[in-house]
Amino acid sequence: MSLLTVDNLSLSIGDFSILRDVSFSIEPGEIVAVTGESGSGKSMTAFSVMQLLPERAKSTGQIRLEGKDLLSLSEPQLCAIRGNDIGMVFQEPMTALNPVKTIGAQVMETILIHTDMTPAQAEEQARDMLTRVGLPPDRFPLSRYPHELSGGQRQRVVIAMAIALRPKLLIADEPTTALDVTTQAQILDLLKELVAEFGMGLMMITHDLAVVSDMADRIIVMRHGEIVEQGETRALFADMKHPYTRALFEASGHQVDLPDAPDGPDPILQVTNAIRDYPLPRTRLFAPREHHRAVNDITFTIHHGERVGLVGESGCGKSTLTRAILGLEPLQSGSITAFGHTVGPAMNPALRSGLQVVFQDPYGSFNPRHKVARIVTEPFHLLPDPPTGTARDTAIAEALTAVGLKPEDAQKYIHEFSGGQRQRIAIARALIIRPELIIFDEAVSALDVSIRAQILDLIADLSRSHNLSYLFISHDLSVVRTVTDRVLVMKSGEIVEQGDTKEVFSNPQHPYTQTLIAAAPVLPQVGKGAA
Amino acid sequence: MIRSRNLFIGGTLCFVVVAAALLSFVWTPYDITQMDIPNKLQKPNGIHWFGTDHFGRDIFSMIMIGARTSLAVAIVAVGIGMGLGVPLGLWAAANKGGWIDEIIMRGNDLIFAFPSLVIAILITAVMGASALNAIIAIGIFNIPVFARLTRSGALSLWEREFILAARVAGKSKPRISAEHILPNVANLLIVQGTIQFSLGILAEAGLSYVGLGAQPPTPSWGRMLADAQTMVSFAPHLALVPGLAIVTAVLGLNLLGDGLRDLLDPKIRVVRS
Amino acid sequence: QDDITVAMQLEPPHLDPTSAAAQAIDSVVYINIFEGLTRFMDDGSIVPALAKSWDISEDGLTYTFMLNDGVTFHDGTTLDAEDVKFSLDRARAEDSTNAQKALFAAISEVTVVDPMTVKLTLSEPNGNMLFNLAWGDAVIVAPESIENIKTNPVGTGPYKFSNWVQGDRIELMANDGYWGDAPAIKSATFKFISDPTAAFAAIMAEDVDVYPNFPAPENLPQLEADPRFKVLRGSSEGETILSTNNKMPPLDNVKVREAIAHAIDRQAIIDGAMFGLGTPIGTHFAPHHPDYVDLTAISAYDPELSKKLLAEAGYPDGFTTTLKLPPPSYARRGGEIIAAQLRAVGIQTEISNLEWAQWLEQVFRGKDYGLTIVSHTEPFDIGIYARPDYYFQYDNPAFQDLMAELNKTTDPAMRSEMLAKAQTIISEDYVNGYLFQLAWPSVVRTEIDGVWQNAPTAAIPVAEMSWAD
Amino acid sequence: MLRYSLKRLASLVISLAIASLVIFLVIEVAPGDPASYMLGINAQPETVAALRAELGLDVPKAERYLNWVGGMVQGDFGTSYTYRTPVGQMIADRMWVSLPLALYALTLSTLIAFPAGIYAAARRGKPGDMAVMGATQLGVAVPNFWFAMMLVLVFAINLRWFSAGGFPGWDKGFWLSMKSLTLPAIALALPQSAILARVMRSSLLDILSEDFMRTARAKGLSRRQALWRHGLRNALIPVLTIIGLQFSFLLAGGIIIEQVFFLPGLGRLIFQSISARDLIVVESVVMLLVFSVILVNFLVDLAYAAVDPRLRSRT
Ligand SMILES: Nc1ncnc2c1ncn2[C@@H]1O[C@H](COP(=O)(O)OP(=O)(O)OP(=O)(O)O)[C@@H](O)[C@H]1O
Ligand SMILES: Nc1ncnc2c1ncn2[C@@H]1O[C@H](COP(=O)(O)OP(=O)(O)OP(=O)(O)O)[C@@H](O)[C@H]1O
Ligand SMILES: [Mg+2]
Ligand SMILES: [Mg+2]
Ligand code: NI
Repeated sequence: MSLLTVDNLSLSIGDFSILRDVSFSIEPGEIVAVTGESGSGKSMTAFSVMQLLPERAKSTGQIRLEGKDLLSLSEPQLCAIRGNDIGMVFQEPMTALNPVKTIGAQVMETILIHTDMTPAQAEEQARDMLTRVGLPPDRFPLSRYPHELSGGQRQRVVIAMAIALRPKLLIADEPTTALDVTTQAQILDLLKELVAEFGMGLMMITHDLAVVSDMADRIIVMRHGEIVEQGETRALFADMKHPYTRALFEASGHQVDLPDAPDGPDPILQVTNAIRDYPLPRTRLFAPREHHRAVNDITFTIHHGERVGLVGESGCGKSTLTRAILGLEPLQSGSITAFGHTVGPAMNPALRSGLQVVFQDPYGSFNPRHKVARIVTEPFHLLPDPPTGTARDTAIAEALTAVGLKPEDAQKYIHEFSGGQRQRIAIARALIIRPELIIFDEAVSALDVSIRAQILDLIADLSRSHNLSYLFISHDLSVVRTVTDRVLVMKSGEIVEQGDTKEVFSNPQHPYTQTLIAAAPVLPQVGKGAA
Repeated sequence: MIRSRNLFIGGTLCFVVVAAALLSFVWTPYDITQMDIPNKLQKPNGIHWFGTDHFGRDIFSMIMIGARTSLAVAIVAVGIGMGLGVPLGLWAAANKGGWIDEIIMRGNDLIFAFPSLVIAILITAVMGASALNAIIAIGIFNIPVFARLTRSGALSLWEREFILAARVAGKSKPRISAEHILPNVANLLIVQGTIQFSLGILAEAGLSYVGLGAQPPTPSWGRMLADAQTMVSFAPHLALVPGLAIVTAVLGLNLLGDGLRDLLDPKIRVVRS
Repeated sequence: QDDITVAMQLEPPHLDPTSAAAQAIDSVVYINIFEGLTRFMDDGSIVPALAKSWDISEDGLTYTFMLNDGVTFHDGTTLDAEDVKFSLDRARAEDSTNAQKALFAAISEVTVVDPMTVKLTLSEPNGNMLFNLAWGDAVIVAPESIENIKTNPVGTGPYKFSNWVQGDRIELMANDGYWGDAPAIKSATFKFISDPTAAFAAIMAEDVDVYPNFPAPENLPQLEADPRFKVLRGSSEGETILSTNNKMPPLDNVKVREAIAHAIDRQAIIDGAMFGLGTPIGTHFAPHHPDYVDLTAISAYDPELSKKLLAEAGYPDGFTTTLKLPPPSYARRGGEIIAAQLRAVGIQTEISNLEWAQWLEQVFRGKDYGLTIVSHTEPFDIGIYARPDYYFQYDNPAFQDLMAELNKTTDPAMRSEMLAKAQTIISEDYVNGYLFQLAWPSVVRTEIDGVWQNAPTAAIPVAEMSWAD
Repeated sequence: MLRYSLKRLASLVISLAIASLVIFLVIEVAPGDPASYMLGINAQPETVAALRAELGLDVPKAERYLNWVGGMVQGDFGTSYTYRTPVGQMIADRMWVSLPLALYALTLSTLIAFPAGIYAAARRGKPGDMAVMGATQLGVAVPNFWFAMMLVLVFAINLRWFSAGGFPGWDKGFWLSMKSLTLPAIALALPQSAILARVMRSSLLDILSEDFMRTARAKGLSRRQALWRHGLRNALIPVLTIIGLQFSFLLAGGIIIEQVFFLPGLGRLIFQSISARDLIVVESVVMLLVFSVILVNFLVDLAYAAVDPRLRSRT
C-alpha cells in the first residue's frame, strides 16, 4: 500500500477551478518533487493533502493516507493527523514562526499536542530534534526567539517542528526559495538525510528544476491545475514526453546568444575605492552613531560595450552599489565616474541620462496610476528639450517595439500586463533616452523560467542592436553565466574575485566563489540532448 | 455585498445630513431667529415635526442649520489637519532620518501627548469661545494624525522601485512627492479623512456642549444638547433629536469611510481613538 | 432627624468671608459659623447679633456697641471688645484684602471702651452703618485663628466647621457652647452641585434636603407637583439688568438707550429665560424694599416707538454692538432673547459668552463692551450709579450729589424721598436696561421648616431650620 | 530591555520639559486675573493689588515658571490661588475619583471589547459578526456625554436604580462609591469598547492570515487552539496601543462625564480652576494629565516589549 495516494483530486474555490483530476502517489522513503510554474497549483495540492484549504474551497476525489480517506475525516480526526502523521515545511522561514514564542516552545508544542509526554520529556525530544537539524542547544538554546536566528536557521526550526514526531509524510512547499544558494544546499541535504534516516515520504514542491534533479526519485510536472507529466527522475529527464515539460526544461537551462563584445577600450564607468556606510540607530541617546558598511572599498571598471555581471548572496551590498552608481546616494569615500564625470546626488541631468536601470520587481516598478506612455517617458525629464507631440509618440512606439510590445500598448494601464510584459516595459523605460549603460538589478529573478528566458533573449538582442553596455546583477549564477562577458563576485560589501565569466566559472580562485559555484544546483546534462 | 451595503447606508445618511445643511441656506420650515416663547417646549407634532425648544424655536429648522455648523467646523478642521499634516508627512518621509523628520515626528508625538479635549478646552478658554477657535483647537489635533499617516504611507512608497525609477529620471524629491507619492496615499487620506471628519463632528459637539463651540444665535447640535440638559426629564425630545442627529452624521461618515476603504483598498488601516 | 443636607451651586474657594467676594463663602459661614455685630433677617431687616444693643450719637458720628455676655469662639476663647476692634481694623487696614472694603470707609477709629463695649468713630455721618456691619464681610473673627481662617474657620456661631471634602461637600456640626438658643439641626452638610441637571437629579434622588436658589427654574413645576417637596419662590437682592456702556457710541446717546429699553419685552425674557420666575423692574432697586418705586412704565415694551427713537437718534437702520454674557443661565438665555428682540428693531448684537474671570477683565475692568447682562446681587447698591468710573460709565453730577446727600442723611422719611428721586433719575436716563429682580427659588423637603424664602444676603442659616416630625 | 527602557525614559523627560513650557505659555496668556475674580466687582484696585502681592502674582513670569517647574521636580505643585491649599493635595484628592473611574471604565471596556472582538473575528462574515460590528458602528458614533444624559434619564430619574451623580467618598464604603461610579464608567466605557472591539477583531483577522498561523494548524492545532495559543498574544500589540490611548483619553475625557455626574474629579477641578483663573491649578492638572499620557505610552511601550520579544533586543 502506498503511503499517500491522490486520486482524481479536483478543487475549486468559488467559481474558479484550481485543480483538475490530479492523481499521484508517494511511497515510504520516496522523494517526489512537484514542479511547474507559478500558479500551476502546486501549493493547493499540498494544502489539499493537509486539508488546510481556504474556506470556500470544495474538493472531490480521494486523498488516502495509508488507506484512510482524508476527505471523509472529521476536523478533530484531521487535527490528530496533522503534525503527527503529516508534517509540513513552508516557503517563508521569516514568517512561518510565531515571533512571540521561543523556538523551544514551538517545537515542543507539536509534541505536546499529539502525545501525553510531560513537558520535561517533550523538551528533551525537542532538544534532540533541534540537534538533529543542526541547531545544538548548547549553541542555540531553546529560549531563543525566531528573530534571533538567520533565515536558514529558522527554516531548520520549522523542519524540526515538522519532523518532531517522525511523521510518515513530510510536505515541503518551496522550502528553500527564500534562502541563499549555500544555505539552500544545506537545507536540501538535511531533508535528504532525514528521509533516509526516518524512512519518511517527502513531497517536495519547487519551481526550480535544477533543485529537484539530483534529489527527487520521481518528478511531477504541473500546469494550469493539471499534472502534465510524471515519472521517475532519470527516465523523465531522458525522455520528456510532454512539450510543456520540454519547454520548461529548456527554459531553465536557457543559453542566450550573446554577441561578441566590441573591443572598445574606453571606460564608461569607473568605480574607485567606493565606500558606502549606513548609519545604525543610536544605541543610547547621545551615543556616537555606529555605521554599517554596506559597500567596502570597491574598485572596478566597465568599458564601452562591455557586459558585466555582479553576483553575491542576498544582503551583500549589490543594490547599495547600484544606488551609488546611479547617483541616488552619496559615497562616504572613494569615487564613481561615468563618461569622465563624477557621479553623485548632485549630478547633472545630461550625465544621468547616460545611466538607466531596470529593477527586480515587475509589480512595484511602476506607479499604478499612470499609463504606459507616461511611465516610459518619465526619463525625458532629463532632456533639456524633451520631444513633444508626434516626436514623443514616435519615441514611445520605437521603445515599445524594441522590447517586443505594440505601440498601442502605450495607452494601457500597468495592471493590464503580465509580469513578463511589465519587465519589458521597464526595459523600454530605460531604453527610451538611449543610455550607454543600463543596470539590471535582479531584473529576471522574479520571473518564471520561460518568461525569464524570453527576457534574457531580449537583453542579448538589445545589446546587439543598441550596442549596449550593462551591469547585470543577480544571485543566480546560471543566468549571469550566459549574459555577461565579465563577472564580479561580491561578498559582505567587498569584491572578492573578478574576471572573464567563463574563466571564473570554470576555475574559481577565491574560496567563496568556489563554495558558491559548488552549491548552485545544476541541471543534469542528460536532458540537454533531448531538448 | 457587505461593501456596497456600508457604502450605501453611509452614503445615504451623509447625503441626508449634507442635503439638510445645504437646504438650510435657502429654506428652513421656520425662522429660528424669531423667538416664540408662548409656544415653547412643544412635543413633536404636525406643525413642528421635531417640536420646539425652550424659546419656542422650531427644532427641525435648528437641526438643519446645526448640521451646517457641525459640517463646517469639521470640514475646516479636517482641512487644517490635511493642509498642514500631509505636506509635513510628505516632507518627513522624503527626508527620512534627517533632522527635519526628527523634529516633525517629535513635534507630532508631543501634540499626541496632550490630552486633546483638555487642550481644546484650554485653547478656547484662552482665546475665547467661538466656532473659529473650536475649529483651530480641533484642527491642531488633526495635524499629527495626517502627518503620521502620510509619512508612514509615503515611507513604504519611497522604498518602492517606481520611486527609484523616478529618481533615476532625475526628478526632485518635492516633485516626486507631488507626482508619485501623494496620489498613491490619496486613498489612505480619503478614508482617514472621513474618520477624522466624524471625530471632528463629535469634538465640535463636545466643545459646544461645554459652551466652547459656536456661539448663539448660531445653532449647534452640541449646544442644543447642553440647553436641553435640564429639560430632559419633562421634554426628552429636546435631547433625543440633536443626539440622534449627531449619531446619524457620525455613523454615516464612519460607514462611508469603511465602504470607501473596502472599495479603494482593503488593506488600508484607519486610526481611531 | 437632626441632620440636613443643603445643596449650593458653587463651592466656596475658602472659608474666610472677610477676604473674598464669593457668595458661596457667606452661604456656608454667615450666621452659621461667623456672626457680626448686627445681622440680616429673612425680610432684609437688621437686628442685633453679637451686639445686644447700641447707641448712636446725635451727630451720627459715634456708634457705641454693647456686646452680648458669655459669647465664646469655637476654640473656647471669649469674645470681647478687643476682638471686635481687631476684626474691624483688619478689614479697614491698608493691606486688607476685604472685597467690600468700601463698607468701612466711613469709620475713622475703633476704640475699646471696656471689654464688653466698643466705640466706632465715623469721619462723616453714614445712614447705612448698621446695615454695613451686618454684611458677611464684617463678621467678627478670632485674632488667634487668622492664620488658618481659610481652611479652619473659628467663629462664634451655632455651628463649628468639621470637614471639607474638596469638590464635593463641607460638613458643619452644632456648637455645644453656643451663646444663643441651641439649634434643632445638629449636623449640616453643604453639597456643591453646580450643574442644573445634576441639581434636579440630586433633588429627585433625595440626595439633598434643601436647595436654596435652585439653578433650574424649568424644573420647578415638576418639583412643585411632587408631594415630597415644596418650592419657595422668594426674591433675591439681584437686580438683573442689561448693563450698557454709557460712553460707547452710539450707546452714549440717551435716545438710543431709550430705544433699547422700549425694544425689550421683560415678560418674554422672564418666561423664556427664567420660566416665569422673577419680578419686572423699571429701575435699579429691589421691589421688596419699602422705598421701591414701580417705574416699569417708563420703559414699557413698544418696538414701534423704539424704531422711531432710533430713527430720531440717527440710526434708522439700526446699528451693531456687542453683547457679552457671563456664565449664569439668566444671562446666557436672556441674552439670546434680548438679541432676538433687539434684532426686531434693527439692532444687531454680536454675542460672546465669557467666563467670569474674562467678564471681569474685559467688561467690568476693561469696559470693553456695548451691552452685557448681569445681576447685581449686593443689597441696596444704587450707589454704584454715583461712580463715574464704574463699568456703566454713567456720569451724572446731579445724581452723585444726591447720593452724597443721602449718605449723610439718617432721617427715614427724607431718605425715602431721596431714594425715590434717585430711582427715577436713572430710570429716565435709561442708564441700563432694567429687566427683572432675580428670584430666589428654593426647593425644600416638605417636612423641613425655617428655610429663608428671600435672600437679603447670600445666607443659608441652618440654625433656623428644623424637621417637622 | 533595560537599555530600551532607559532610552524611552530619556525621551519621556524631554517631552515633559517641553510640555511644561508649552502649558505655561498657553495658560499665562489667558486673559483674566485670579485676584480680581476672587474679590468680585465691588473690590477696590488697591485691595486687588494687595491680594496679587499676597498670591505672588506680581513676580515676573520667567521666575514663576522656574519656581513652578522647580517645585514640581521636588513634588511640590505650589499653592492654589483660590483655595489656598497645596495643589498637590487637591490633585491627590481628585485623583482618587478620576483614577478609579478611568480604571473602572477601562476594565469595563476591555471586558466588553475582548469577547466581542474575538467572537466577531471567529465568526467573520457570519450574522454574529455582522451584529457585533453593527453595534460597534453605533457605539463609535454615540457621543459619550449624550449617552451619559440618556443613562441618567433612564436609570437615575426614571428607574432610580442609581443616584444621578455625586460621590460619597471612599470612607463611606467601597461598594457605595463603586455604585456611584458605575453609570459614569458605563457612559465612558461603552463608546470606547466599540472602538476596542473593532481593533481587536481586525487585528485578530490580520493575525489569522499570517503564515505562522498556518504553521500552527499544520502542527495539528484546531482553529480555536491556534487562535488562543498563537493568535491572541500577537493580536494584542495593536490592541495595547489603543488601550494606552484610551486610558489617557478616559482620564482626561472624563472631564465632561464628571460634569454630567458632578463627580469631584480632576475634570471638574480643571473647569473650576479655569473659570476662577486659578492658573497654577490648571497648569498642574494639565501637566499631570500630559504626564500620565506620556507615562502610559511609556508603559505601553514596555508592555509591547513584554509581549513582543523582537522589541526587547532592539537597541
Ligand atoms: N485563497 C485562494 N482563493 C482563490 N484562489 C486561490 C487562493 N489561493 C490560490 N489560489 C489560486 O489557485 C491557483 C493555484 O495556486 P497555488 O498557490 O497552488 O500555485 P503554486 O503552484 O503554488 O504557485 P507558486 O509557485 O507561485 O507558489 C492560482 O491560480 C491561485 O491564484
Ligand atoms: N537604507 C538602509 N539603511 C541601513 N542599512 C541598509 C539600508 N539598505 C540596505 N542596508 C543594508 O546594507 C546591506 C546591503 O544591502 P543591499 O540591499 O545592497 O543588499 P543586496 O546585495 O542588494 O541584497 P539582495 O540580494 O537581498 O537584494 C544589507 O545588510 C542591508 O541590511
Ligand atoms: Mg506555492
Ligand atoms: Mg538587492
Ligand atoms: Ni442689588
